[in-house]
Amino acid sequence: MELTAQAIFTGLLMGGFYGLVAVGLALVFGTMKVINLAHGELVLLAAYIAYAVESQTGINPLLAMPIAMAVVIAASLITFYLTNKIKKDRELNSLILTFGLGIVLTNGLLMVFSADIYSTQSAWFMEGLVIADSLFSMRSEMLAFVVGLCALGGLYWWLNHTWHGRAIRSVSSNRDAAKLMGMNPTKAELWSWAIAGVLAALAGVMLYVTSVIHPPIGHSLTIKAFIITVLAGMGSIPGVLVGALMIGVIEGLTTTFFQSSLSELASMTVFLLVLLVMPSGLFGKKAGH
Amino acid sequence: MNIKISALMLGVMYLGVPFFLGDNDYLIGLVASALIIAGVAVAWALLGNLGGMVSFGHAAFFGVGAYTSAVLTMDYGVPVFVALVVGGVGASLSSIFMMPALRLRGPYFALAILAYAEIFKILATEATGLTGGAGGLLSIPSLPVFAGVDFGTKLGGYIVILNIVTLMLITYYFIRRSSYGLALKAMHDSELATRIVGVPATYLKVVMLLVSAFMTGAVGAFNAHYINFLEPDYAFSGTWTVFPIVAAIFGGYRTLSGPVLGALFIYLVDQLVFKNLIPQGHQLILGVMLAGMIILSPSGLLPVITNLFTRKKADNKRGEAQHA
Amino acid sequence: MKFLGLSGFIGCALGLALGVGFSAPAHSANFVIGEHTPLSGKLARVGTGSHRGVMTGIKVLNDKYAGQHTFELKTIDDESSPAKAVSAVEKLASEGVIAFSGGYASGVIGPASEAANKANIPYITFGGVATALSQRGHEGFFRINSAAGYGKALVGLVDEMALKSVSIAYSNKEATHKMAGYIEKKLNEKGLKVSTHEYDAHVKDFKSIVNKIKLRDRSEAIVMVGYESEYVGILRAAKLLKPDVKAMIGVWSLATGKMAKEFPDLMENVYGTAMLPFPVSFNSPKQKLFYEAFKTNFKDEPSYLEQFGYVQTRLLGEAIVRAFDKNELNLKGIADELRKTDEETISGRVRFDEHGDNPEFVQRVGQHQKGKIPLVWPASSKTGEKVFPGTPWQ
Amino acid sequence: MLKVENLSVNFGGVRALQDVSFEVQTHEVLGLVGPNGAGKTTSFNVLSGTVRPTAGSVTYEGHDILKSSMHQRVTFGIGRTFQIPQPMHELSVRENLIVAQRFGRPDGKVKQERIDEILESVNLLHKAEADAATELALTERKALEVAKALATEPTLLMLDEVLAGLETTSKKLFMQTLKNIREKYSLSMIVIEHDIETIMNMCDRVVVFNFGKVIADGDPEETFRNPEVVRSYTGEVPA
Repeated sequence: MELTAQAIFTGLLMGGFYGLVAVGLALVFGTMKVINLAHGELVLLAAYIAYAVESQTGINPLLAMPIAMAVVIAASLITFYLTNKIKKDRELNSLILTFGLGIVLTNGLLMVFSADIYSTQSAWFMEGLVIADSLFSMRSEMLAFVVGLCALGGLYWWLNHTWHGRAIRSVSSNRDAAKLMGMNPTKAELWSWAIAGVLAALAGVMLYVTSVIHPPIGHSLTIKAFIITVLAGMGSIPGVLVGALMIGVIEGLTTTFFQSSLSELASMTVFLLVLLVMPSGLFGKKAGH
Repeated sequence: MNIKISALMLGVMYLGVPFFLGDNDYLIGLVASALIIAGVAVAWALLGNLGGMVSFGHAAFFGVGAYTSAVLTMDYGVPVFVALVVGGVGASLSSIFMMPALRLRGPYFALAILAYAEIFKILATEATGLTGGAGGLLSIPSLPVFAGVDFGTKLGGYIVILNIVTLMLITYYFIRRSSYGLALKAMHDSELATRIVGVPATYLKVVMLLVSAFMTGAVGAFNAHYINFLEPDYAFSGTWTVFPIVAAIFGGYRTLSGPVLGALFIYLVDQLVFKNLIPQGHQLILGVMLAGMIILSPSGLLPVITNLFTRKKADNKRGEAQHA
Repeated sequence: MKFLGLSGFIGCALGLALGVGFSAPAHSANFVIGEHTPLSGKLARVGTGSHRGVMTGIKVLNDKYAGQHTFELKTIDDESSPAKAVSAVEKLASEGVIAFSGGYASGVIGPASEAANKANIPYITFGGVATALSQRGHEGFFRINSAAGYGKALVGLVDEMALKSVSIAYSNKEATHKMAGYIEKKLNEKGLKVSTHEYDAHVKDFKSIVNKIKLRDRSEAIVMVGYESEYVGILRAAKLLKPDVKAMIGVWSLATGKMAKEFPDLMENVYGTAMLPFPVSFNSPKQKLFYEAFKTNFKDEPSYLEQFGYVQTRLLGEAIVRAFDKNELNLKGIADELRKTDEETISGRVRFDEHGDNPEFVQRVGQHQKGKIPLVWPASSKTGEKVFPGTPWQ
Repeated sequence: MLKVENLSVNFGGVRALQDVSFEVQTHEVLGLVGPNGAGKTTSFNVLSGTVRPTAGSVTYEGHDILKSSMHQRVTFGIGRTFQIPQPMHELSVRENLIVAQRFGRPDGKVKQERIDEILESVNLLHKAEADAATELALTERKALEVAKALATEPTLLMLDEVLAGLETTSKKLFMQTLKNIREKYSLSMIVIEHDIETIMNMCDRVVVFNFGKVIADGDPEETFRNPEVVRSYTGEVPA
């Protein structure tokens, strides 16, 4: 019982973080039908910036957020600019383009920061939080979860209640119609990439304070992010949240009742099942076919 | 034009390479490694070009072929050359599990196959009894002496993989020329039009997936006996998906010889030039090249080259036509 | 053209005259040693460490034989890929290297040393612990460590602690998987209750594993077989959940100065294999030699990777010089001389059996204690007493 | 030879067909008429297999074809054209017919003479090597649409507004071509047309659709005198 409770708790916390990682990818996928395979690397880039700031100045890595955001937004917009240059078959060619950019980022980080592992020096983040004497987490994990929920909630509100947000939503549901209504789809897409940059920066700094970073993890973050995006269905924000929490809990339970090394298998299988049985995802309208 | 380039390329590979590089194990080894990539690239391009399916998980077939062949030779004493073929068959069988994904389109198919590849890798890691698990298999038998020729040498291995790739190209060529090939070509942009005249579209896609998986599996099996080592992380490594895609895109995946030329170019330039320029992290240049290619010439290197050669001819022809 | 020919002639003549005139002592040569190592890819971290050790070995050899012989190192990044390692070996062979020092991971070393064997070039390494590697009948294959050496150290330590139950958390990589299997078997034989928990490299959260150990296994110690980032994850989770264990024990990459510096709050009382204490009181001349040579090139503290890379390279260099003096600078000559090695190195005693394995290899165990890592096992090498029971949170 | 019984189709709440029944006899030419959106093309889609009906049955020469896949129906002998021509992209005109022969005929044999003959009969022989998707004029594309269907050697040919959009002279020529083809290959046909003159000229019988229902079925001349049919054509909503 205690084990199960902790597994679910851990899974939910993890899921909140996964949601934060995935939502940027989902947003861009929703507006532009582009799966940014360099998204995980953008997250990792932000994490390394947090490391660089902390190790050079000794200040709290959370304060590195403005710099991380500036750099990652810039990187995200460059990716957008390049993706826009693709003339034909953008859905597929953009996969390859962004994959190439991912390779560039991973190797760039390797050259600058070496293959060493880094994590925050600030012990505050690692202090324990115990709920009801039986649910354990680190402060940083709870922080990442809360940041994840706020970011998802904020984005949901923004998409539904602001002019820019609505523009993005209408472009994603029907690009041509949005154009006829006097919206500039390119501008809406630019906004979605910039927001994706902000979200990646948030996720990256959270990654740095909760766990250990080294160059190859960018790729596995991307994979996790798109699994959740597809589970969610066409850029649905509530879908991302549910999908992420689901993946997190499935991983936690698999680790507890079977083996940690099977958790990837479990989440991949769920992903495939959803894709094959409900190709439009948990919350999507139409996709796949 | 395309077929001429392929013939010229194979001529050079069969005669020129052994003649000039035959006694240099290093260079022959590099070319053989490039051909392994090329083999997977051709199989991938066949599925992409003829079947209209872009896969992100060919590593799955590569790994299944490799393990099938390695286990058969090590535990059951099957001769290596037979095991290569059975490795291909094994990969084809494994592709049956992926058939449900054929209903998906574009990126969804690509990512579903990627998930399959991950699942296969984990299964290979967990099936310790069969695959040796994460510990891997060492001392997998080399290619044997056959008809008095030792195929276990660098040059011997090179000849074998070259034959495999050539057979694949010939198969590809004949499929493409056949009525199946015509129908597959048409299915790309006009699937309804083909189905309405009686083309069993799904069945053709299934066949292409089986063929592509078979080819990839055979190449994976070859690699196992060439490197003599397997572990799940290596056999199902994303490299076996990524490098061939890069190569095929780079060379031009809609052409016959593009994937092979792309693989040779990318691998050799990367190993011989970039590696010397940037000893650590030279893949960065590869990433730049890949991104650049997609933006500047999405149909690949080969069309650029053929354009250079044919533009003059075409200009002349056009001139004549106008006069006539 | 004419000029070249003439100078060549003079050179030859001079050389001949010198050779005849002064005979043996002026006998000098430039020895080229090859190295393939992962500087990028998933093994980049360990490959870089090993590479630094090899470089230090070359430097020490050059200092020792200054004015007499020179040693040159040619390194190629094998990108953690077997095919590229084979290419690297073949390329270096064609460039005339006389021996190889390096390589990491059994799966890469296997094919690479196979290629070296085909080219008749000896190959020395510490990076692969698979038993099969030394059973292939290669005359020129040597390795200064062995899986058994690590395993023995851990089993010995656990034995000394007189524990009844142990949980092993291990990564499903080739070397870690085998090592965990070995430890599990040995501890079972000693009658301990052993539970195992396999995880893969993607895992980000270790709380669920540690919680299982805490609530279900209720073991007295946790043995970790993995790599740095995973140790940090497990230790953080353990510090949070505070399972009732008496010791946290890791294998390689844990009892290092780097870990002590980067994660001081996590490492306290944690055990790991180590050859030397930290900070190394490099007292003996041999240790001083290494440490100073290392420090001139790298502003860092050496870990076991650097030490092993150094030791294997230096032993190889000595064997090369001896073979050269006997005019036997070939596979057989170098291999014969390596087989005669029997030396107390900074990584312990090294000698080679007929397979090229080092039967003397036993790891020692260190324990993080307030930023320092004294050796606490075996009794013969102790530089401090272990804090037991002791964990980072107790 | 074809029997459609009580067919209904729903598209997300919209009833595209309601309880539709009609038959086609051997060698008969049946015209489907009615305003846009009345259910004519939907009927074609159900017959050729691109749309699955909600209820009803369709038998063709004894086969219950609703259970068959699209390509099986073609081999049973049902061929169709689309209102918007659907050439197979990246193939020449001749290759379009090769594919149709190869996969549309039950025995899968490709006969070049037969292909030439078909191309000849629709006046496309001179364009045999042209690219089907890019190098044909509208009339030629319509002709290819018919030729493709013919190449599958059908017994029932369904033509969806093949004459629409053509100017009067080519329309007349093309109509004649269709009549010749029908004689030559002794086909049954279902024709969707708006132009009453064409219907009168070609069809043995008509079925009139309105709002997804069949409102009349019979001899063309008689049917067009039926007041309900006239109302539906003048656009008045039936009471």
